[in-house]
Amino acid sequence: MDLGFSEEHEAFREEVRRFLADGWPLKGEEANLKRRAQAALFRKRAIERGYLARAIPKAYGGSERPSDPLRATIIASEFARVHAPRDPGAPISQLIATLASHGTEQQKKKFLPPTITGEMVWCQGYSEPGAGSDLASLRTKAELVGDEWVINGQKIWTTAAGVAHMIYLLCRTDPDAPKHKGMSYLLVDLNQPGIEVRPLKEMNGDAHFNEVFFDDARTPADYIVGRPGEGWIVSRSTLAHERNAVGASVAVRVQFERLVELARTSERNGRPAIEDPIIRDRLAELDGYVTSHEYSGYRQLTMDVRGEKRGAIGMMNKLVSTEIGHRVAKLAFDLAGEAGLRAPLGDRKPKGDPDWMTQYMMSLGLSIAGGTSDIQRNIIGERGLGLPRDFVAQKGAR
Amino acid sequence: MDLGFSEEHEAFREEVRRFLADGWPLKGEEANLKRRAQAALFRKRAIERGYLARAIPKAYGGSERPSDPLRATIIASEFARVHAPRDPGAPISQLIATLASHGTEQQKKKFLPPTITGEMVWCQGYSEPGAGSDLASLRTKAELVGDEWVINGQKIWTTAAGVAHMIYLLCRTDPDAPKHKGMSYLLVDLNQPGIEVRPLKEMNGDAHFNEVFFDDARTPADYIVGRPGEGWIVSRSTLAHERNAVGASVAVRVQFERLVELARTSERNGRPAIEDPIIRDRLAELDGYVTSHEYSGYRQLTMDVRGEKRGAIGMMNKLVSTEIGHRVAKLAFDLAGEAGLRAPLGDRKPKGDPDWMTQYMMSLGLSIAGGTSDIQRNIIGERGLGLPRDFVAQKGAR
Amino acid sequence: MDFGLSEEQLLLQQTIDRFLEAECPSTRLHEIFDGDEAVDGSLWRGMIELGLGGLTIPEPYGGAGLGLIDLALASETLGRRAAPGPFLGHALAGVAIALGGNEEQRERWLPSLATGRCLATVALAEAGGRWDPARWQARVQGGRVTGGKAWVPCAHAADLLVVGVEGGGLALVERTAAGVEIAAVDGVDRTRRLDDVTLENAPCDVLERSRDVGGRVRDAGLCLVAADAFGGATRCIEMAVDHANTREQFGVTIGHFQAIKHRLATMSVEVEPSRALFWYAAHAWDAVPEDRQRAASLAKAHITDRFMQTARDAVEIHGGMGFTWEGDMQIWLKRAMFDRMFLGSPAAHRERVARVSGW
Amino acid sequence: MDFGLSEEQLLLQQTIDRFLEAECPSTRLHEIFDGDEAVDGSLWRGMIELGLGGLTIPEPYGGAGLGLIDLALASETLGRRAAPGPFLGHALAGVAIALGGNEEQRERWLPSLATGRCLATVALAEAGGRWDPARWQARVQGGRVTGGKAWVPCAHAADLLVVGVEGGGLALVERTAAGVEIAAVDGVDRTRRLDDVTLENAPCDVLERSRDVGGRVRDAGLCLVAADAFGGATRCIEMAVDHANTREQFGVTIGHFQAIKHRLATMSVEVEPSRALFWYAAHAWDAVPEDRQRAASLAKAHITDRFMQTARDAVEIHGGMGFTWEGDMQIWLKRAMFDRMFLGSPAAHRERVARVSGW
Repeated sequence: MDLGFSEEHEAFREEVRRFLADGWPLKGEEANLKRRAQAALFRKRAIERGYLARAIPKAYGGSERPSDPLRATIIASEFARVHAPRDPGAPISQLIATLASHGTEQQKKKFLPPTITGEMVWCQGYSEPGAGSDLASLRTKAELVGDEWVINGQKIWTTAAGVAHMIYLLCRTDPDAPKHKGMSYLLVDLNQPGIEVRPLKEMNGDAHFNEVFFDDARTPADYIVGRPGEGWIVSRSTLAHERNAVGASVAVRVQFERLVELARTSERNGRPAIEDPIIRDRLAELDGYVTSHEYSGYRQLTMDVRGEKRGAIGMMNKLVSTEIGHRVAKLAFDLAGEAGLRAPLGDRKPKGDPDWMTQYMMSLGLSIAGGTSDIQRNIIGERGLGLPRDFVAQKGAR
Repeated sequence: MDLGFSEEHEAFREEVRRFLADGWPLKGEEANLKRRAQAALFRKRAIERGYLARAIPKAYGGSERPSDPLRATIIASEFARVHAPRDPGAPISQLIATLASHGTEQQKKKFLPPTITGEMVWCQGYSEPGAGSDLASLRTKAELVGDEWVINGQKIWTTAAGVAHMIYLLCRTDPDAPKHKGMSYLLVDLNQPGIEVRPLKEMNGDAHFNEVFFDDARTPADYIVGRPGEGWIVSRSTLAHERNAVGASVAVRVQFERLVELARTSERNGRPAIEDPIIRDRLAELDGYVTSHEYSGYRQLTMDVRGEKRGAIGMMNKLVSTEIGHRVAKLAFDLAGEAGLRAPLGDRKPKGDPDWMTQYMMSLGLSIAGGTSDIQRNIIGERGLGLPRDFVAQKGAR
Repeated sequence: MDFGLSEEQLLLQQTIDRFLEAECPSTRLHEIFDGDEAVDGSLWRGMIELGLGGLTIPEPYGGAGLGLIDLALASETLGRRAAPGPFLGHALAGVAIALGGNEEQRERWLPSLATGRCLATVALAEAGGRWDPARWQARVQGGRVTGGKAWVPCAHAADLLVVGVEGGGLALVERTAAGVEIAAVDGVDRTRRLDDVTLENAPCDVLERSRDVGGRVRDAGLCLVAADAFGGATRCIEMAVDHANTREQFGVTIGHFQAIKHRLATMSVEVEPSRALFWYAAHAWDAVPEDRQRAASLAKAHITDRFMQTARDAVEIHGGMGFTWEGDMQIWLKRAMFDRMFLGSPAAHRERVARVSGW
Repeated sequence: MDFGLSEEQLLLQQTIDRFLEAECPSTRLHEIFDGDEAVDGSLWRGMIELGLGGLTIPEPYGGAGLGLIDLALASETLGRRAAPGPFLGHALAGVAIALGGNEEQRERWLPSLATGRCLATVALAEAGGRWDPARWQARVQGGRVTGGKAWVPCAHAADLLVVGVEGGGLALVERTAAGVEIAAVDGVDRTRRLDDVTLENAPCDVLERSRDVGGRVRDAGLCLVAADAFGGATRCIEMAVDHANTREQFGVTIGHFQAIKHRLATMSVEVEPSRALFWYAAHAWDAVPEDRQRAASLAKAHITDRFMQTARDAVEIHGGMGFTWEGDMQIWLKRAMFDRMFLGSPAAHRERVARVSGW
């Protein structure tokens, strides 16, 4: 066992650091560009050096590097350290992976390069009102009329729809096919009269999500990824690309350290809260979960490096993070004490400090977003532990 | 609202107290009788006074008094105070209720009087290996051969089978009928060659339970309660008679007070554990549950007095007690500290002191005995909250 | 032995519930929640007409002369409907004056509290978590009070403040008096707005008729908050059950899933028995003085913890929409956050339970 | 960066697991559990033949010269199979002598520990919860030790005791020496018998080669107990899954019920990530000295708590039979009780985590 990096990888880290020292933030004239343009410019340079878009062929704007989870980890942590732009995250990463695996030559040429650099921004149209975790029951329809798909329906929980140029969506193109088989994966320009975007305010006052309404919205016939009816398969292949166990577990550690800091600076019974035996006990209990998750990340990274399958542990990360998020939020809420009666929302939020009230409310959103925790438990029970499928789920899959 | 008793009831309490002061424990010659004979003698006198067997007609040895939950509560608490014998508890109380509602005139005359006084002891043959909470799937068979039922099969989790004279059991008399409909309720003498009783040792070293094996065991044709095939209904009617909300919640309070005492006498970090902030917090948290349950008992007693239906709260008592039992046991285990490494079992158990180790282990048994907590939650969800039945349960009920 | 509600008590709850169902349905509730006004005039007038201004005010002063149990039952129903407005502070002010006021003070204020002509509130806490009367520092000298009071419900809209002062006493201060400054707090629960109050030599009138009046009013507040939390929690369960019986996933209503069903059953088992706990706490305030403190703190700690968890569970069962501003769940979640912290945290009250139990 | 097991480590675990599957199936395990002997000779000899006597003993002394991580992996597998016997004390004694012994002491004892000719154990704790080396009171004077030691694994059967002494040091005492008295404890976990040891001027030989040897050996013990608990917990889940896939209720295997399925999933999510925690704790003992204490206490507290809860859950899933003496579950439940309390409670270790983290 060795938690350090090899000389070769340490040398690589040095190289990345030198690149970043020169390259980010941009200097001189370039520093006056708009934020998105700066990021795109920087990403182009990073791709040239082989630091970003590593899984994408050069022909489509990527840097086409052999898979190396350790180099990827080093890049991720060094870029994060200086807050440099990285590969676009979810949900755009899902589109990139889908296009790379299932796109036509033309689609890849047209969409991948600007998407990879972040010049072209996408949002994801999966969820619908009335179809939360059950994507197979989507109702948004698309019909091929002449050389265009005509789209009608509604999507919900669409992040970034306010700033995106394009939306990729799952919609029903064959109403007669069985549930999973009648869906297609379409790419649609958001900027058209048939589309309306309405922000959806969350309980904490933020509006990360939107509703997107399609009223005879249109997109060219060849803006479909995969064949008609393959949308379900195409969309599922996307999700496998999200893995980054170490990144996520490091984020959990950072969150925990902030919580410890909160305990140092909060008071309980007139003393620093961190001296309170109950708080110490709860912090140490939480540290057990956080440290488990942290080293579980390194274990999974090692599995990736060795090319081993992750097995059950790979299915647990989301639920583990969610549960830790709940615990952190609850303890933070208790530490906040009477400050929990206040709720500075939107503009009135204090800058800089971690916003524990939002954190507390967001920790609820965590178990809901992208498949509830109950569904995660089903997956772990069935695929991880080999228990039989629910009757209900069997019924649903008919 | 009034938590006291009326003058009339306080007078009744005085009367009961005077009876007990004279009547229990037995004096003189009578004190030399065997334990069971003493109890029977005492019960006969208490029945004459109308303190026991109140729901049973005088013709069958009962005292036939109008239902009065307050008098019943006073009797229960005064008898408990001096440890006087009370009406036989579960599972015998279930048999008494069943006989009273469904027995033939002959059965009532023959069995009720000695059962009520405790001269005749019964055990219950419901559970079987392979049929825990799912009584409808019982496999023990009885066949009418001439004027006798011939019984073959096995029962398990039978308490007191070692000391009982008789067993009442559910068994399958019509193998072709649908699950719930092919069962009958039989009364069987335990003392016969066709029956073998084997004690079943529990993890704490006690043996409250037994396995009972039937190998061509016999009982007269008319020792059936209800008609053949009605066993399921007959047995279910039994369970409704178990209610005594106040008694159970008072028991929980007593258990909690013993826990507080344990916290006073245990040490943590060289100080009395009750001074430890974590212990204080956990005790007070538990007190919230205990006090809720305690007054919930008075609330239900009031509903009984008023002749109101208890509704959902009436379905919760068992689960609430079980959950509190778990919490008490866990805290006791933590208070016991390293003493938890010891396990004096059987004869080696210390007398007198509450045996927290057994308590800890028994708290597990609580959720299992007589329908697991999961089944309780189904009942509360379906009958209490109006949620739909499970597909699985629907399948099972076919 | 009669630990149940009377016909009158059930009728009181029904009347309030029907009034709120009609006058404050979800749409109206959201309007008030999102609006700028701390007190919605017409809704509050309606409540006053129901008699909510003077339930515990003695009959000679125009009230109904009922007990704290009745006030708590009203509070439960208001909590159930997440009723916005100044009820909590106003009711506690009435309790305080009836308890601690001399004849003159009672005659001057109680009738107008009962009719709602005067809106009152209580200013108990001080900054830094000083909810406990023993820790109040506002000082009275020569009929004037100086000090800062925190988390005062609807002080902005109130005419009269009942202010906690050094030594655990209470004093009356008119809001428009010289030396009274009020600053709105950006509170999480917009159904019960809070203000900070600064008193600088403000004229005041001390309530001195009864011993430990601050402590008793605080305990009454604990009972009312516990009752509110119980009402809110039961309503969360109802809403979650409704949702589970309506929302479909995988072709069936989600109540078919045992995970959902058991979660709802567990929520119900956590909450329903505690109805007897807030009843007992309020009853003890009325009639079992030796158990008043323990019962009040126990009910407040236990039930507001249950409400918080129940509201979180209900949000999760509601899925994404439970998490939005336009959904109803957020309002109950924020009521839970208020109930949990207002008048002191569950942990603080558990420690008080330990102390008064002699542990 | 390689945070995974080597081929050799996997082979070690496989070998032990197969040996125990063959030599200590459920029937045999129950016999030993119910029997009078603290050490089953043939089973222990088998383990010694697998090399379990000297995994961490340096090669020059006849051991395999492996790290604590390897010993912990062995401990995990033994815990998985609830293996009865003196492994824990013997292994820690080997660690102690290798760490703290001078050349003479090592030469005298290590080879015979490795071959099993000498059975050793550690006597760390003292009565009254004194598991912490700083609180040990047994006193060494003129080559003799006096004091009481509690909870000593298999002292009765051992030849050599490694005794914790005042100041956090360790000293060797032969079991047959004058002044050594041993009294069996009626322990809950009959797979790992415990004794009380009284030393009255017993001749001893202090281990002085290394600083803080008592503390380091205790931390090694925490890692081994955590590993044992992890193995036990994973096995409980396997047994419960097997049961859920076999046992029928209402016409289907009970694994069809979402309540059972989710409970098993939750058990697994609670336990599986902590595999990395005990790996890290053992690895830190070997290679990250600055994090040794925190990691050891964290792993012990976290994983033994998980084991306790998992064993309880598994008992409940097994229904009535899980609750009997003849069932297997009781043995794992009692192992969980041992692991949780032996070397100090989870709460004590969480407080230590807080302290060494500088909170």
